Amino acid sequence: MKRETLIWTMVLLFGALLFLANGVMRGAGRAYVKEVPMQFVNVAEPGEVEADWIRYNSELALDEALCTQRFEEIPPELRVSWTRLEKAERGEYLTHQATEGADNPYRVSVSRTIGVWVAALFTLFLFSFLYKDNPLYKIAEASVVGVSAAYWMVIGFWDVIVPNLFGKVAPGIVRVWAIPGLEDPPNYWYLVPLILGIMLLWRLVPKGSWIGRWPLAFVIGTTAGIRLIGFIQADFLSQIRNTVIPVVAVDQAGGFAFWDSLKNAIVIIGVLAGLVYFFFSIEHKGVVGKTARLGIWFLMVTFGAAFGYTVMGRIALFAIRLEFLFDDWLWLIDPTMKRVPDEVVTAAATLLTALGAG
Amino acid sequence: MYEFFKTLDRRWIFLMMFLAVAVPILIIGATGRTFPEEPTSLARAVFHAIEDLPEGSKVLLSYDYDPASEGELSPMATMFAYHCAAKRHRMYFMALWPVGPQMVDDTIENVLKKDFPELEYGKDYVNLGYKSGYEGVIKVIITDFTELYTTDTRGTPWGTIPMCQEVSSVQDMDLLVNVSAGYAGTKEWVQYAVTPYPKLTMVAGCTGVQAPLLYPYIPQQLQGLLGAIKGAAEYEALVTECYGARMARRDAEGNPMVDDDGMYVIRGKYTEGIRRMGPQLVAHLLMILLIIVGNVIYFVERRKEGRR
Amino acid sequence: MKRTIPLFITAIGGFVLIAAVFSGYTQSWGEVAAIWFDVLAAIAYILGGGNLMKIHLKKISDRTEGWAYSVVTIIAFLATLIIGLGKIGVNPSEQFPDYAWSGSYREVGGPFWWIYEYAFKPLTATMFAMLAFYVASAAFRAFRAKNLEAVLLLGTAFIILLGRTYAGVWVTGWLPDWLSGLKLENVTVTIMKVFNTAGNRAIMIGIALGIASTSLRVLLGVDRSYLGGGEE
Amino acid sequence: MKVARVIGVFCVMGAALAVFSTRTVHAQATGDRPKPPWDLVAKDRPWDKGEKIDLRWKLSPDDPDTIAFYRVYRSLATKPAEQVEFEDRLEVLVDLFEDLDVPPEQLRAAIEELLPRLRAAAASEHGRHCEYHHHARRAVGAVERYLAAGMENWELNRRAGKALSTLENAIPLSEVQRENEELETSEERKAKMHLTEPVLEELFGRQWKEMWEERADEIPADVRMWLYGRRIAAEAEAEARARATAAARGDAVRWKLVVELEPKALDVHTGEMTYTVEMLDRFQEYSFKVSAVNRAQVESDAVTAAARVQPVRQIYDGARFALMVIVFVICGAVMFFIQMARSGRPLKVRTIAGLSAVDEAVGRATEMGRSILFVAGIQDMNDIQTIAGITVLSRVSKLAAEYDARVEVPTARSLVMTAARETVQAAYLEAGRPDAYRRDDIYYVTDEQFGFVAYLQGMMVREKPAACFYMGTFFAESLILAETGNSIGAIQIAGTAMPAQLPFFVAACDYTLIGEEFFAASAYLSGEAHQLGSLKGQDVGKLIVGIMVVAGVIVATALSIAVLADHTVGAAYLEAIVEYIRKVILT
Repeated sequence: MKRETLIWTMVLLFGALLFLANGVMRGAGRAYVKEVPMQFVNVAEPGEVEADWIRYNSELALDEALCTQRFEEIPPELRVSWTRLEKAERGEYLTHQATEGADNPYRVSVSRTIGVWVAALFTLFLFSFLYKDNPLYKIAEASVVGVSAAYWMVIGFWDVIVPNLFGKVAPGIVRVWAIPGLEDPPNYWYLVPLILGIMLLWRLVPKGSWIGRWPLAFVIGTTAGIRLIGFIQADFLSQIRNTVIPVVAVDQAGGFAFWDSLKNAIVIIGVLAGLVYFFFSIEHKGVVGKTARLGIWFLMVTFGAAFGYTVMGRIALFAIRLEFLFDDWLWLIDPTMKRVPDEVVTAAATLLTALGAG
Repeated sequence: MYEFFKTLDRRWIFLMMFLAVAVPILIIGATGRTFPEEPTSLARAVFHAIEDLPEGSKVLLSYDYDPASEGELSPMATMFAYHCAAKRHRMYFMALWPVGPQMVDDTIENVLKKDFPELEYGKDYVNLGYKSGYEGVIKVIITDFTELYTTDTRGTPWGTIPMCQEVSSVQDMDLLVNVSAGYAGTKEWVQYAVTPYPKLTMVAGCTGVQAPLLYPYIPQQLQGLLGAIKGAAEYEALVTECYGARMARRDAEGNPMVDDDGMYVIRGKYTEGIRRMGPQLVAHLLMILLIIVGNVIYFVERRKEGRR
Repeated sequence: MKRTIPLFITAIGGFVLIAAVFSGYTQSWGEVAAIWFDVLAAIAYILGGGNLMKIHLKKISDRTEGWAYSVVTIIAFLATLIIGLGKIGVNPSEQFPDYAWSGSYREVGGPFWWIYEYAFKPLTATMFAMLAFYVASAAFRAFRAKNLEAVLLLGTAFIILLGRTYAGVWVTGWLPDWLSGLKLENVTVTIMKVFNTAGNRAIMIGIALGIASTSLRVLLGVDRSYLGGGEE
Repeated sequence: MKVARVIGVFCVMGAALAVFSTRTVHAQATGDRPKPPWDLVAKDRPWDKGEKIDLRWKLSPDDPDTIAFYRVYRSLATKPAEQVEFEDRLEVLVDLFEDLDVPPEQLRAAIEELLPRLRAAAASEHGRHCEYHHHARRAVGAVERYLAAGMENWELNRRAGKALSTLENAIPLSEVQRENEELETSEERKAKMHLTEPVLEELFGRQWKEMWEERADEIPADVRMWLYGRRIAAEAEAEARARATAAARGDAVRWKLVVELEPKALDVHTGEMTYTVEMLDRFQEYSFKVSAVNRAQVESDAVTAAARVQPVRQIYDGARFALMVIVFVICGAVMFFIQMARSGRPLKVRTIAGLSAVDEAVGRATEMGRSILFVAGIQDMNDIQTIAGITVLSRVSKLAAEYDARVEVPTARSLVMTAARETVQAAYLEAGRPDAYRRDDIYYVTDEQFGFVAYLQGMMVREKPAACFYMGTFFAESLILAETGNSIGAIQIAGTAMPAQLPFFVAACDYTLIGEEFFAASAYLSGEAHQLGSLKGQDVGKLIVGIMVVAGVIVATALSIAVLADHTVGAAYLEAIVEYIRKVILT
């Protein structure tokens, strides 16, 4: 093993131990939940086929005789219940622990605690790439590819295929299965995308994969049609409209406004010069060349401005990741006082005071 | 030194960036100290748009963003709600994004329920929820709410909500407040609500990427604009300056806490933007420094080449 | 045949949708086409997902370098897919407590939500956050005053960066009122409202024309590279 | 100032306007009622989507002396008689479903009688009441299923009944009905509040509300039933009262104020005003009236339009006429130049810097024996930029096939993968090397933007492609790609039409095709003369922009000058022209 590698391994190991110790000794990274009982009662009249479920203890339940009973006494076929877990903070947990003891609906969630650690480790793994490519990054990369590909497929299935394909073509099946409220009659126009889809999948079959070009042709044709009109209407015309401004501006009192006039003139010149830059028919020489140059200057100022503005958001994103690591995972800072209600003491503060004292 | 910078491995830059963000976060998190904010005219315009309305005015707050932009926008959303509540305006929350109502609920939970328990749902604030249709929603409710909003998000019929009986369309609102992360958002509100009905006044908060696209609308269509976390921080500074006593942390006796300089110690959830400006400032200065150093190297090099 | 029919479909689809915009009866056709596209794209996931599985299984079976990471990808992929499609651990919806499949697959607290909250979100958000580092290195390396264009680019970025922090306000805060137009925050606004507006407009008009012309080339069959080979 | 004045007068005359005598304004605010406007004509706006009606009226004889503005009213819409009849029958049918003793034949007859109307309600796509039509569709589905099952399935009966009653509840109210309803609910609410709040407080003390919410299960059942009884009684009482008020109000035409309009100088000059009432419902008839209000806020009698008018939807949407002309001109120009190029006329187009670099990049990759990375953006095929990217890919892969270099195309969408495979395969075939085509070099990664970029980042560092092409729609990942590519020393060529991402590509890539250049690239790279013709067509588009902007700016400037010169009538005409340019031509 090279000496450099050895040193880095030691540093990493030491860091990992520190994090672990922080977790074990201070309980850092623990996540809390509040248990909310979800209790439902079927209040349909006897003999009625369709169920009529209402939330036990809701305003509606006041009118129902069944709900005057204790939930546990209601016949099991007429009730359904589960527990919903809501996100909670340690501070709430501690407050309720003090007052309610064993009845405390707040508790530590093991799965979410693991989650916080997983999230934190993934965050660190990805950032480790900035030093250099390494196995930890590769693990995170492999995970993000697998998870995200499947994630979008699941969304595509439940949010697109089920309501917009099955729900339109065979609403009966979807109704008894996944969307009980669906009452739409079948709309067979949606067989078109289904058929196109089957054509697309035809390329999995060895013969006749050329049929897969039809749906592609359809997609590209409709896209071209929609965008052609859309862009001419939205961007082309509206941008010209906004540029129809007077080079002699009038202020609100009806007098001549010099600065506004100047600004308007610059905008008009900028737009026209920018367009000259994009002119393809003429080489950028002579007057055209000079105007095109002016156009580029405008573009460059635009780019600089966009750059400056975007930087801001990017740094904020990074700050948020760090806040997650320092706050939710390591419990080093606690600016919103999630954990200790109305008390300022945090680990970092102790650390800084200790350093100062030292 | 020069040689070091000339062949600078970009990992040193990464390290600098890391420290520039991490150290301020830790220091601010530990000490609770933040940088002062000097609000710009745009943030002041936003503040005054809400502050100068008479008590009990009707304000429509449309929260058009999702969790992905929460970092930049939730401080603004929190502050807007706080400011309106403190001024006793009546708040009509709505959303053009499917997850928007969740953002509204978070704000109601964190701000209104915790710090303004005296406000009553339906009389002082109402959550109208999300309707699909993007700018189509704006086009309809600008003339009639009940075309789309027959109930609020809880299913209460429109006509039975006291504060809803007083409005029939967006035009009845005294102010529009929009927090937006893209399409549909501020631009659509300006295009389909304020432009055709210039009587309406509107202020907005948006992400940094969006801000450049919205500047052309100021001040005719948009009275004020909070751009990214900086805008949020400026607005926070203005509101905390005005309502500091109420927003401050309480000591054991329930009195607002005051720091050494006699300033109120504001609760953490109301200084999110200001806190985040610390790392932001240092990181921006670092960027500026990097640009300068990069150019110095470039010019030195060019001069060397010129001599040769 | 194999090329003519697709060209025909392209042209018909496109021109019909263009014509549809000009009648009150058919203006909603564009939206329907958009929904059809979504359905088609969702069906196409089978191709994409199948391809993903194939590549990684091949890597594993060939024992190519780094095949172990392919195992991670496949496990992550299948686990997410099965949990999500099967609505595993999801409670029924509140309106229909007796329908087991009626709940939302993303129900808060469920396993799919867990994957989203603790794997998908931190992973993607961290990738996004890495931009903070790349922005810095790009600024150092690329923003050099090589010519006037570059000076304008970096000068504007410089002013905006400065103007968006407390430092910028402080640098020019001493300027008297009659020079308030030169205060950094106001300079920022002027740049945004005047130069940025003009530049963006020129770009957007150009893009609209480019899109119109590209669309037309596609519809007329002048540009048919996407259609692949084969006999005419 | 003098100069401006002179120019202003000139402009006005140049605009071919008659000379107008200056008017003297007698501002005498009197308490008398002003004289009403007259000759109000309401006409359906031709060639629209059926939502606008044009009004035109002659100004009050008191104008311009004392009139401040005009008020335009329209009648609140009521329902056509056949719709009312349908709704009544629907109500009967719902009752039949609820009555268990109805013989099936009777039910069937009632259903079949109503079904055509129900289908009609389901079929019409009436934008503003989509919910109603949605429920109508559901009801048709439920009823048809019930009939199809021979009316024997009990559950289907329940569902059909429920769907019908849902539809009944979803019937959109006419404006008159809605106004009545609003009155009713507010009175009902008052009645309820009056009854319950003090009672509750009396029963449970001041904390009744918290108790109600938190400890609902502790409230004894009999108290709850009693409270419920009180509520029902209150509701019934309120309903009766509301019904009485509604009846007392009668059915006279009710008016709604549409707008208050100040007459402009031009209107005063012509003695006539026009206004277009928008957002109307094309299934309703409307009446209109206009009154004048003087400066003392006294309103005149109103003049009512002679006939009731109903907006009609027409096949052709005239509001988009200008758009159609522009589309025709631009498309026509592109087609014209393509045709001209086909006929063999030489076309001159300028060179684009980034494009010559494509050859260089592919060549370098070949020399170094490393691969070429091509990313066609992260959007799907329904984005024109992706399509443009794919056409560039076609040329790049053809070059690569000729040089025998390897092109790797990871995609973020399944459809893009499919299209890219077709394209690359065709390119290899065209280059005469179909055997060298490797299908697996074009593969799908993930739809997720940052998952995709995480993969690309790692892959680029490991495989070190010698040339990277980014051609398509990019968002935040642009800089990650460009910086990583830079760190491995690859030649990078980017092309996108995302204005927000261009700065990053410009800063970090060797060549960037900015916006329109990107779309032009595929035409250039094809090397086919007729494709270049389309670029000339685009230039015609730019000329149109230039002409429109310059013309618009001249008129707008003339308007400002006229305002500065206080030439009211000239300003009025110019304003009308500017409005026309902005609102009609450029919309």
